[in-house]
Amino acid sequence: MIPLSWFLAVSAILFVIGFFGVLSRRNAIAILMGIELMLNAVNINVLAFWRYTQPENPAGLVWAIIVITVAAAEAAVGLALFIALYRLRTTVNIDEVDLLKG
Amino acid sequence: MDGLLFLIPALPFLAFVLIVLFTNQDQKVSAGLTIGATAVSWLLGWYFAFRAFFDPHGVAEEPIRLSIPWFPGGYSIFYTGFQVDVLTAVMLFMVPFLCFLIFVYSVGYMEGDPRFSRFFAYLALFATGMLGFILADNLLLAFIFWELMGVCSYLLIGFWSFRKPGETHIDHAQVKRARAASIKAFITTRVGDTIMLAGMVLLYAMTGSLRWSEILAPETLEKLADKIVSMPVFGVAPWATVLAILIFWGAIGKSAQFPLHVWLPDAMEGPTPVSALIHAATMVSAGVYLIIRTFPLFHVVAEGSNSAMWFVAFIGTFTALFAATIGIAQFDIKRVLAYSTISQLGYMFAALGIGAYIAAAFHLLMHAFFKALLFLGSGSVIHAMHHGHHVSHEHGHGHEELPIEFNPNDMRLMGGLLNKMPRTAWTFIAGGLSLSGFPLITAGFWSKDEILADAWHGGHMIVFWTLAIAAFVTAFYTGRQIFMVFFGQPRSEAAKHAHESPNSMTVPLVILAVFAIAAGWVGIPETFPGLGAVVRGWFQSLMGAQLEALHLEHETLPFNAAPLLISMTMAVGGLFVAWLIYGRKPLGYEDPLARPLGGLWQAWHNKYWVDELYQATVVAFAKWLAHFLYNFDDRWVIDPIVDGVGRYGRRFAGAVRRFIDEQIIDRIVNGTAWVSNVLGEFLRQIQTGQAQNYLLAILITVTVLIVLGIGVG
Amino acid sequence: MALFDQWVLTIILFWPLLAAIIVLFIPQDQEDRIRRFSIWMSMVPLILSTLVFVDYGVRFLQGTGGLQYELQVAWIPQLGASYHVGADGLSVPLIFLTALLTTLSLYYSARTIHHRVKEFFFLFLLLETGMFGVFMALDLVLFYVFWEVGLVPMFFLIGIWGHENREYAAIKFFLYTLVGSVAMLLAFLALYFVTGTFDIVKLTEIKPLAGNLWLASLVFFGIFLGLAIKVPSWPFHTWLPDAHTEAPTAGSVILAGILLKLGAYGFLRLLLGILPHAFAYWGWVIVGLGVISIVYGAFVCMAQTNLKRLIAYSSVSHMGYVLLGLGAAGVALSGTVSFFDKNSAALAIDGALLQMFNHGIITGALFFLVGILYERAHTFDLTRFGGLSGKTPYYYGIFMVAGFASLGLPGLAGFWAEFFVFRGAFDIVRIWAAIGVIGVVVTAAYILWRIVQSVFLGEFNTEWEGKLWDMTGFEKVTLWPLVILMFAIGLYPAPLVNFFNRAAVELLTQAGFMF
Amino acid sequence: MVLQAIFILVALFTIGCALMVVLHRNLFISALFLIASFFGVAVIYVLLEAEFIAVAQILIYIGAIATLIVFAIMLSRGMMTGRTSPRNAQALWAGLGSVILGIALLYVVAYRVQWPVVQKDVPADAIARLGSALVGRYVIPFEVASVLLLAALIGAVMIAREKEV
Repeated sequence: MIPLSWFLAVSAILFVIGFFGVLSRRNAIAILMGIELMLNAVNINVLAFWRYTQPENPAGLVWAIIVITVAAAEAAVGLALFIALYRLRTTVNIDEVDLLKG
Repeated sequence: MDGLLFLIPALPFLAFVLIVLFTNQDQKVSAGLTIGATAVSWLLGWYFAFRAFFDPHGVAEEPIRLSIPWFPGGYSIFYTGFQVDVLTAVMLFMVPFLCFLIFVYSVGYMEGDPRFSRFFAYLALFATGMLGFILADNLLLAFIFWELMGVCSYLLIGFWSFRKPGETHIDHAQVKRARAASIKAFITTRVGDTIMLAGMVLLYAMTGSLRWSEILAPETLEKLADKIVSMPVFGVAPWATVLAILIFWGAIGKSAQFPLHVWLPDAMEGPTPVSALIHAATMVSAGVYLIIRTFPLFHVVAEGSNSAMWFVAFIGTFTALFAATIGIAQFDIKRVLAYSTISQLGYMFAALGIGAYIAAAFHLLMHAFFKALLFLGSGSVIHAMHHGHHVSHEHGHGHEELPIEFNPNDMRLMGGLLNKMPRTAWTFIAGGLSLSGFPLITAGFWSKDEILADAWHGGHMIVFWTLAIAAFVTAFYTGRQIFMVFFGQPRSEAAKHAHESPNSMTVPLVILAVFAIAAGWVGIPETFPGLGAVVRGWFQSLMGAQLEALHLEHETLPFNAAPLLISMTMAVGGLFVAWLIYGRKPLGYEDPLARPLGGLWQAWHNKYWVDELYQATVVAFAKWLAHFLYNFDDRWVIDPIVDGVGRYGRRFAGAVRRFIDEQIIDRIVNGTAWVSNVLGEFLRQIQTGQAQNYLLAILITVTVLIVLGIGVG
Repeated sequence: MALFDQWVLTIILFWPLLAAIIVLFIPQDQEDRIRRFSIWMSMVPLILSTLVFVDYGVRFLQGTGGLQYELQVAWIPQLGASYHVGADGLSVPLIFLTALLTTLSLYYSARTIHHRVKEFFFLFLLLETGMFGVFMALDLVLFYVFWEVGLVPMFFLIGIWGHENREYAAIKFFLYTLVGSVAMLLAFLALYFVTGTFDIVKLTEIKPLAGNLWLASLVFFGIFLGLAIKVPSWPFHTWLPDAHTEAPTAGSVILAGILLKLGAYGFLRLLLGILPHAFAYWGWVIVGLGVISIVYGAFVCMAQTNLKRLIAYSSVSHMGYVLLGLGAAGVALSGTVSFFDKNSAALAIDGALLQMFNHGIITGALFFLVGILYERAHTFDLTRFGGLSGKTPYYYGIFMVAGFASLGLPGLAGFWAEFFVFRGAFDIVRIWAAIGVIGVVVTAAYILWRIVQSVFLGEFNTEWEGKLWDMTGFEKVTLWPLVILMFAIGLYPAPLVNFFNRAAVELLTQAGFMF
Repeated sequence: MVLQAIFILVALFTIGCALMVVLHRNLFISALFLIASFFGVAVIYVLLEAEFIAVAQILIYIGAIATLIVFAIMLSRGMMTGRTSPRNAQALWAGLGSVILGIALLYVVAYRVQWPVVQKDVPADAIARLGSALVGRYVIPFEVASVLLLAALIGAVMIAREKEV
């Protein structure tokens, strides 16, 4: 049997990689991709714990499904935003978008 | 009825409160309240006084008492209250009665003053102080009333100090003098009082009580006399002596004895002559009363250089002569009386110092009557001079050329007033004779003679001869005053136009004149040839009861012609010399003695320059010290050190992290505005609008937290 | 009744904090509402503390003394620190004084503070909680927290609403007291490491470090420094004149009236209570500093031309009496001098406590009075006034009462403190007390010479013609309670002395003094 | 053993692909690696015996999201060319922080926690249970998620469409 911690380790590494992508990329779509990676990492975690603690309880699965759903929604909205942004400012480089600067 | 004791001081106090709070606008009601309250106090006071007179031994042994617990101290409880014994009764006979007369007199005298009501409020407060003081059954309560009198004296002396010049008959210089005098009086007496406070707390510490009955009990006194204290500078002495001298300093201040006498003559700046009267005739006798009251404490170590008695005798004797000589060279009618007061109080202390308890009390009482009379008389004269001045102005005699500035108090401008105002004149002369101790008929003679006889009998020859000379001087300046004021020719228009004062002022004069002459007869010694058999030394036996209660022996002096004759000679001789110099021929504006006496006259006239001396030493030193310490504090040492530490600390910190210093510390100083500014600046800098920056911050924070969590857990 | 016992102090303590928080939610522009709300809210602790005062008095008469109204709730169990409050004869009058002066200050400030009203009232209410806390805390951590809570609002009160040189004064005040409190905190920690508890009641029973004089002295002086700066004792006093001169009127009132008392209170609660041996050993230091403060402060007053600064220095002098009384008790405790009356030690402490209370009333009133003058003339310069007694008789009258009370006139409150202090001190430390007595004379001199003569007597300066009006209604309302208290205590001090005396006797007995 | 070996391989594959996603300059290639990475994750799901989720992963992530991303990339031309650096100024710090965080997390996962693992099998009717749970106990989250999805779709359309001027 594969130890639980292996899954957690993979999940952690994926999460960190995704997070690094989010932090370091300039392109908005690349950032979105980083986020997707992080969400996957989370899902691995959720499912791993479901499997190794309460496999008879479907709650873990429900969680995973909801995460996937939300990811989809987020991707849709995010990409729509990027397109709108691109149309408006002909860039999707996120460090050029600083309207919130104080 | 004993429970009503507290009403005697409480009623005038009530009047004071009512006037200040409610009736300030209504002069008649205010005066009525004060006089009414005092009248009731007077009647009550006489009720208790006569109870004591009719049963002196009973009351002396078991005083009439009223006592309540006051406050706790450690495991003891301090009781306070009022009591009447024979000594109190004697004072109670005199004080409220005199107060009443003075207050009635004031109605006429203060008429038309814009602060009439306030004046009566102060008078009522004064009556409270004096009555409470004599009734108090412990030193602490007495001290409170004692200081209350001090405040009243401050208020009354300075009563005209903030008047606009010209508003009434007060001129500019007088306003200034009044202001200085009131503060001087308070602070000078405060010096004495503070020393007395020290004595009082020590006494309290050593005896555990301040009640007369307990601190003056023989066993307590024995204890105090046996305990020895060694002090730096002063050496070794029994505690009783130290305490007595400390307490005596309070009396020195209050009764204006040398060296704290300087305030009393200046106190004459108060509304003439009412406050002066209060200061001179009644209040200052509080000091004498206090020493009479605590006499056993002085007397317990009676012999040797360790005794407080010789100190009292020395101060008293010295002051008696010292002040009398100054009195010779004064022109202000009230100042002469002020110095005579100081001198006469010196007599009383001298008497106490040689152990003549009864004589001191007797002289205290007699002095109060005749000095009150003299002050009221002088007030009447000043009143008349003042009116005369006005009248002469109205009649077009205003361009009078005088070699000296007009001052209604100045005796050089009077003269010949006997015909203008006979009632005032004759009563004043009666008082004057009593003050000089004119033989046989006047009260002053009997009381002064008693002191001299005691001194002679006790073998205190230095005291005797000094007092005898002082008696001569007293008679001399009194005669000088009488001749300058009432005889000869008027030396100014004002004196020419002067006329008799209203009845409300002269009636008290007449009543007091009767007392000034006749009151002394109660104290004719039993051994006096002829008269003694009639009176049988009533006063002496009365006070004798008190002495017995205090377990002090008292003896009836055998008759001795020598001191009697010396005393008579001095009195008559003084008056005669005064007539020779001042009464025989018309006077000019310069004193006939000024030229022949030269420097001595200058010394007397300038009061031996004591004021100037104090100004140059004590006051100047205090001011210098104050400035020195302030500079030490603020400019030279302490604050510069603090600032320096701060500055160098800051510089040090600045060298290390100037940025933080400027960005943070300075902004803290500027308060919240800056803090929010700084915060805003900071937030602005980190708020880049870049979500990625924020996320990085989150990453770092989380990382740090986790790493820390690993480290800790 | 049990409910009252347990919770009344907590309610008094946190009510102002609650009010302060609510003030934050009132819109800034509704200044009148903020003012009215704050004043009414501050009435609650005042009423409650009056109730406590009366209730404690009743208990006193019934014979129960000591700590009452105790409440102990675990707070930081890991440290052994708890929320432990209580009040005894020492603190009940001071709590009442705090509530009274705060309400009066708020009432007075409502008419005189016109900018940043919201912040002012917020800080003031916060300050009140801090002061209450110090007087109630029976736990060192709690004590320290409230000690600091009292510091910060005062810093802002001086720094924002002060006069010309406010920033310098504020930072000086802050740094000075901060240095002191850091030293104090270290000493607290030392106590904790020795005993393992922060609880003052327990520490008082344990009396730690009794055998180790060296360490005890170190701890003693750590706490001493914090307290002496706050009192302030010479030579740690120089923040006071600046802070007072620059602070707004109400700030000065609270500073002089309450904050200085925190230090003196600490002397009794902490030093005498917890470290009686060191306190006794070093009692003469306290006596010496006290006497120097008395005389020195009084003389420096004579050299002042700034009215407010003068009164500030007079505080140094007057707080010297407190130190003299406390130190004398310490010397008595040490048993190295012989004295006549066992009650002297208790009387000295009574005097010190009375002086704390009375100085709060009297100097509070004086600062109000100076503030009233400043409102009209916008200067503190003594030399520019004169002859006010004729122009503003009411003001003159009240000022004279306060002034006479300040110089210790019998019949007014100030006298009793002096009397008791000297009654105790003269029996125990005679020479020092004799030097201290000089201060009494000088006090009379500066009150009359410097203040009364320059401001009230003499000639009226025409510069002020028509600009100086007599006291108005709200100013009278502010001052009358204080004046009434001066008279009431002056004539019949027993209610206060009863409390103080019981507390003093208890403290001394606990410290091992044999009556 | 076999499972473990497979797991290691899949994990390495997934991680490698993920790294390429965040590191590669060319956005389009990044997107392709993302798809590969999603596959790896799906396999891991299978290894966790969550077949249903694995299927959902492939359908939704690869079928929908990845396609969407590729479309978006292609819609905004010129982005793939990489004429500027794909990384921003803070990349170095982010990398450093990420590495430290990763190490810390791995440390925690490996050494610091005793996970309460139970040896149980997944019940045979897991998917049936899931279905009934979705319409039973968890119906409200489920419905909320659907509403969210609907709203997101409508919103995306609204945002992305050209403004009629």
